[in-house]
Amino acid sequence: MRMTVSKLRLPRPRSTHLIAGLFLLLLIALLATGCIGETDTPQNTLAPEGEVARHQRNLFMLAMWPALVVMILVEGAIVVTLLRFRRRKNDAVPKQTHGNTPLEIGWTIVPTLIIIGFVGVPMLPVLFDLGRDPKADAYPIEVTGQRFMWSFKYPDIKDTRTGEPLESPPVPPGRAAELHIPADKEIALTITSVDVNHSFGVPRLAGTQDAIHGELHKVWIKADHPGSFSGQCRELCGTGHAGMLITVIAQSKEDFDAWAKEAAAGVKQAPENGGPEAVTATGSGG
Amino acid sequence: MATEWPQTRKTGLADALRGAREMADQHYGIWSWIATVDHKRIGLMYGVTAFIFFLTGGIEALLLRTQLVVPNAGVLNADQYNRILTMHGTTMVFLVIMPLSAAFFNLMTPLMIGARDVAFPRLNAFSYWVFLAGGIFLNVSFFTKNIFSGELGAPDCGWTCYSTLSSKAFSPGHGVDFWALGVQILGIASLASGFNFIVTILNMRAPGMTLFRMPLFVWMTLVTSFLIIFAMPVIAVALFELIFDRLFNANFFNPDKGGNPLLWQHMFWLFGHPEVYILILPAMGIVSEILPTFSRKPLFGYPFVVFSGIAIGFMSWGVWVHHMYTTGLGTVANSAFGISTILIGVPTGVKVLNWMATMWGGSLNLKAPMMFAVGFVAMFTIGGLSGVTHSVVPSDYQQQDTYYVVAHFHYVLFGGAIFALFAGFYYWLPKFTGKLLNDRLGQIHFWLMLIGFNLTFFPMHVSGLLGMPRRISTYSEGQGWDFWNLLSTIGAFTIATSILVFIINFIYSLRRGEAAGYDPWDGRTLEWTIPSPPPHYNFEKIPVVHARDPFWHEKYTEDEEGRPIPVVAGAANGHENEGQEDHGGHGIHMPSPSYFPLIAALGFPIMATGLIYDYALVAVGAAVLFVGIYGWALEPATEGEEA
Amino acid sequence: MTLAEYRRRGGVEPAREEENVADADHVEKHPGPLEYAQIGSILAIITGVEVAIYYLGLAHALLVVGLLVLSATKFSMVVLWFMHLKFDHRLFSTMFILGFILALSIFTVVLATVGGKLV
Amino acid sequence: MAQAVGTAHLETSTGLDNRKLLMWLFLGSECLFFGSLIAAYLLYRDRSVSGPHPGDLFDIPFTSVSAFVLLMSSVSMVLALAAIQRGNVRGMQIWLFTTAVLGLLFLSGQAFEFTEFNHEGLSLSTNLFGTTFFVLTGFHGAHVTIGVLILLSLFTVSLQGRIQQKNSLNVELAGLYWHFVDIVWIVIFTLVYLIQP
Repeated sequence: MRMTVSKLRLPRPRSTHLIAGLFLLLLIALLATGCIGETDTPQNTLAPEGEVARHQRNLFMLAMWPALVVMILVEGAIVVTLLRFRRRKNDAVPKQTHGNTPLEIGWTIVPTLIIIGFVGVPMLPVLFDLGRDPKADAYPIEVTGQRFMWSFKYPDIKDTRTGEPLESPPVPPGRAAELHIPADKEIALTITSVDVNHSFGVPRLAGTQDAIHGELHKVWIKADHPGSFSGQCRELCGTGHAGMLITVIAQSKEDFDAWAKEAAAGVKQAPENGGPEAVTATGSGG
Repeated sequence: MATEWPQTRKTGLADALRGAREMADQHYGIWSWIATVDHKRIGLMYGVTAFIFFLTGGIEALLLRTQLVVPNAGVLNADQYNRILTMHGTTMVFLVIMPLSAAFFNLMTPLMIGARDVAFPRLNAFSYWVFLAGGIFLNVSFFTKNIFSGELGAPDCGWTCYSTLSSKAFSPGHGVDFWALGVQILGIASLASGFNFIVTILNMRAPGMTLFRMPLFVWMTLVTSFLIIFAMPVIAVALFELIFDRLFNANFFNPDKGGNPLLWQHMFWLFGHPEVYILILPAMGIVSEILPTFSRKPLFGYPFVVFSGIAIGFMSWGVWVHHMYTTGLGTVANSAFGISTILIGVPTGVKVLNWMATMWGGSLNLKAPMMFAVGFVAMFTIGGLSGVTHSVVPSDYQQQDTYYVVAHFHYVLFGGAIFALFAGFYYWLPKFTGKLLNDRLGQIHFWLMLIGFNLTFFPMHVSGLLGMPRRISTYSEGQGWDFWNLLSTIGAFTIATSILVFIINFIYSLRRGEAAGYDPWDGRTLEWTIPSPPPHYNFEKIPVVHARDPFWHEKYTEDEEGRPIPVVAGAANGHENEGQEDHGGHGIHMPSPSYFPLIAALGFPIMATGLIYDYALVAVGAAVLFVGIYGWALEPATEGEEA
Repeated sequence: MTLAEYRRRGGVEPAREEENVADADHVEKHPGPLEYAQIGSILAIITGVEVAIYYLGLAHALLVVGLLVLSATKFSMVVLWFMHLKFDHRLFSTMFILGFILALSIFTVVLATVGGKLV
Repeated sequence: MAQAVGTAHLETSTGLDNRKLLMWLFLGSECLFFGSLIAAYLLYRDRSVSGPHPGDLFDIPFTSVSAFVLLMSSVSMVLALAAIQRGNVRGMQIWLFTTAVLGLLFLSGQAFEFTEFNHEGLSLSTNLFGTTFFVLTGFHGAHVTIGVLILLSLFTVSLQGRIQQKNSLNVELAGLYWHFVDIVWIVIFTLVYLIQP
């Protein structure tokens, strides 16, 4: 039996090089990941421009770097093991080690402590801070998801034509709905849906929040500075899911008030920012 | 097995059936497969069927990746995309990984514990036929619309089928009905095999095979089976609720009548998270068998690997809310489940460390099974670590429903489960085909798959962090996602190529492969003590077990320093049974073949079709089921045994 | 070698306690018809008490606690005596209790999380 | 139903019968099944947006009687087992038949109750109460129906003399299932009928 085994031996150097090469590729990919925060793409979750997103990014980094270190250690150890202990001709059967209880207990307890200490404990205060109710003076906006469009209602702005709170105009599928907010001020969003589940995600401001029919979901966001931020529906909602886009337009206090006044009077506005190009008909149709 | 053919006069249906039955009794021809209750044949049928579904799901994946190769591609429209997406997920979970694991449960468990078959051979056949029925039923949904005009009838709600998207109002047509009923049927199959394997493992062990002498794979089968029997009823109820809502206008998930769509998510993930471990624990078991064999060392820390498996089983019931962080359950629930999710990483980490310690200091034979097993450890680790980053509740709000999640669970389910299952193929198939798979082709398969896999799924971490939502049928330019999606698509086709290599290898080896012999890998466990392929009664004499890794200890003893010394040559080959071939298994009572499991299984798709189209068919299906069950209950179970 | 032969030769038992060697003699330990009838009457009486409590107009909390205790008693009596768990092998109880406790705990958590009221 | 391979020839590792172990595993699994249904009922019990509500429909004296009937069927079931374990085939037949009849009585009670509720305007789609109540008690009723079928099958087979002391396990297994269906009703009777918000 053992004769067959040695006859079928692998050409060793080839696999060694391949393993090393692959490991290198992995490292490059990792470095690429590390630099994601620098890239200037519209929905980059690691390039926060709002308080909530910044907390979330920081926590992610807190978990990601140790995870990356562990990953490199483990993958490295695997490669080293494969190279060092690969079977050679006339290898004797190795020493039979069945286990080591102190070692086992050690590598159960130490990771538990590390993971709780590095990830679990720092996570909790942020979790409770981000999950708190919006402050009383936060600017209220109601967000409603529907197939396949987001609409926004501003209780603090009265539409002069109807006397009702101002509502955002309907947008065709594939075109971003615009949400205007004052910058550098806490916004209280009340998120809901009138049909299926949607999820309101504008990565540069905050992580996603589900919109569920029959539930009112209160969250707060805050943009650091004026600007426009893209987002889109994150929860599969049907054929128009990919085209359910959002543009959040954060404006200085004066600009926002000016916009509110015009909007309340029903002045037709050119889109401040076209947002991402409309998704083609193939995508949103069906 | 040269037995003379029984004399039969084939004059009527009954006689024809009896003739087929006799053919089956002789383990010969197509009828012997249809009526088989032999765990090895059932295992092979599970394997082949699931592999065909694997190709189906793979083609679906390629279609999805082709649509996403560039922004605004026009290969699939959104409706087709959603339907294929749903079928890809459902197929891979319920029709590929679970049944492939079941194939190994069937093939290996009785052999590894030294049994002649499972505890309930006919129930086992029933499981297979129900699985096949459910799988076909689910895929038939494609054809409920005019597929030639490009309309697909398949479900379109994603494999999680969240309410209220899955309601009649938002998913009209029969796709979701087929989904719910199909998964329900598959659940019956899983439940039956779950019960069967628990009883088999607890009750059918060879003399001396104590629980803590059982191979790790058998342990993981046991834990998985427990998860199955406790998780499946939950999804069964959820599916019933969905079916009642859709077909009989009930209100479980109807917000207009006060129903809560979140109930579905709770029920789904109460099942769904144990399900994740149902998918991965068998893979861990396979790897825990292969690493020691190819390192020539016992599994490091056996009891700790066993207990961490059990711990994972228990903990998997306490983490389901981590799929629902963004559904507004409140900070208290989120933090509690965040912590429990962090903790479930620990037993998994313990396993990884033990596998590495097993290899450390060994004499590693880097054959294809070993390469895939090591590939499992390497890739699963990455999936596990990205899982830890998910457990951080606030930052998970950013990753929720992005490609980062897609990357994570593919590292676990493809880099994990599929790699381990292929390791299992290379390791154990020779036992059943009698032919070794070609190792050079195996190496090519491995490297192509490893590279293709990382090329597909590593970029998804990046596109996810760049905010690309999952399940979108297309995307616009300027998001920074183009390059990463292109890589993913190239990777997907690389994986497809590697699978082709495997198929070629399999066919080639069946014809020209090197004979496997009893023990091609210097194995450690009981399956290597019998011929390849094994006789239908497995063991001429039921073995007596004196230690963990019983076969190894027949071949080697240890000196005072723990260095193994081969036992005298004759004993090392496991040929002690060889002289007994000529007994031909006479005097061993094996269970008789039976058609009734198949008949009973046929009842389910008929009833399900009836629920959708015509209630009269429900009665027909129920009648078929009853005929099957009564025939089953009243026929004698074992050759020569009275009912 | 069958297990029986193996045992006769005094081999190490696979995870098996001495107490359960003979499944056959548990029949003798089962209670007789008389005891079953007695338990049946107790169950009937408890059911009567339950209905009586229902009509007694107790404070809601008291009613709930009372009824839960009574039905738990009925439940356990049927399981322990009629289903013989009191006399049978521990493994059977383990299987059942595993399922029961699991169901009880996860659905308590679900109800608490979704905001359902148990009572 | 499924008979174990070779139980006649081999002892099992635990010394426990395969089929009995299977039955207990099945019952453990059923706990999750009914747990899910009961949880759905409890979650929705006071969330119906329109009537009728439980308090408008429940007829406690009637349901108490049918709960009592099912409870007594458990007693007759265990007496059937006690009879056959002592080799008394005749006694077993009588008690088995009694159990089946009591089961049928319970089922007719449930059919009557369902029809009554329907007349008073409660259907599966009326409100959350209708949905959860009918599905929960309906699935319990389906279990009772299957139980009755098993009992009648056993009874028929025993008339052919095929149930003896040596295979009393068949009766024991049917009994375990029957008692389980009974304890589920004990829970439902309390949580659904007696404890109302």
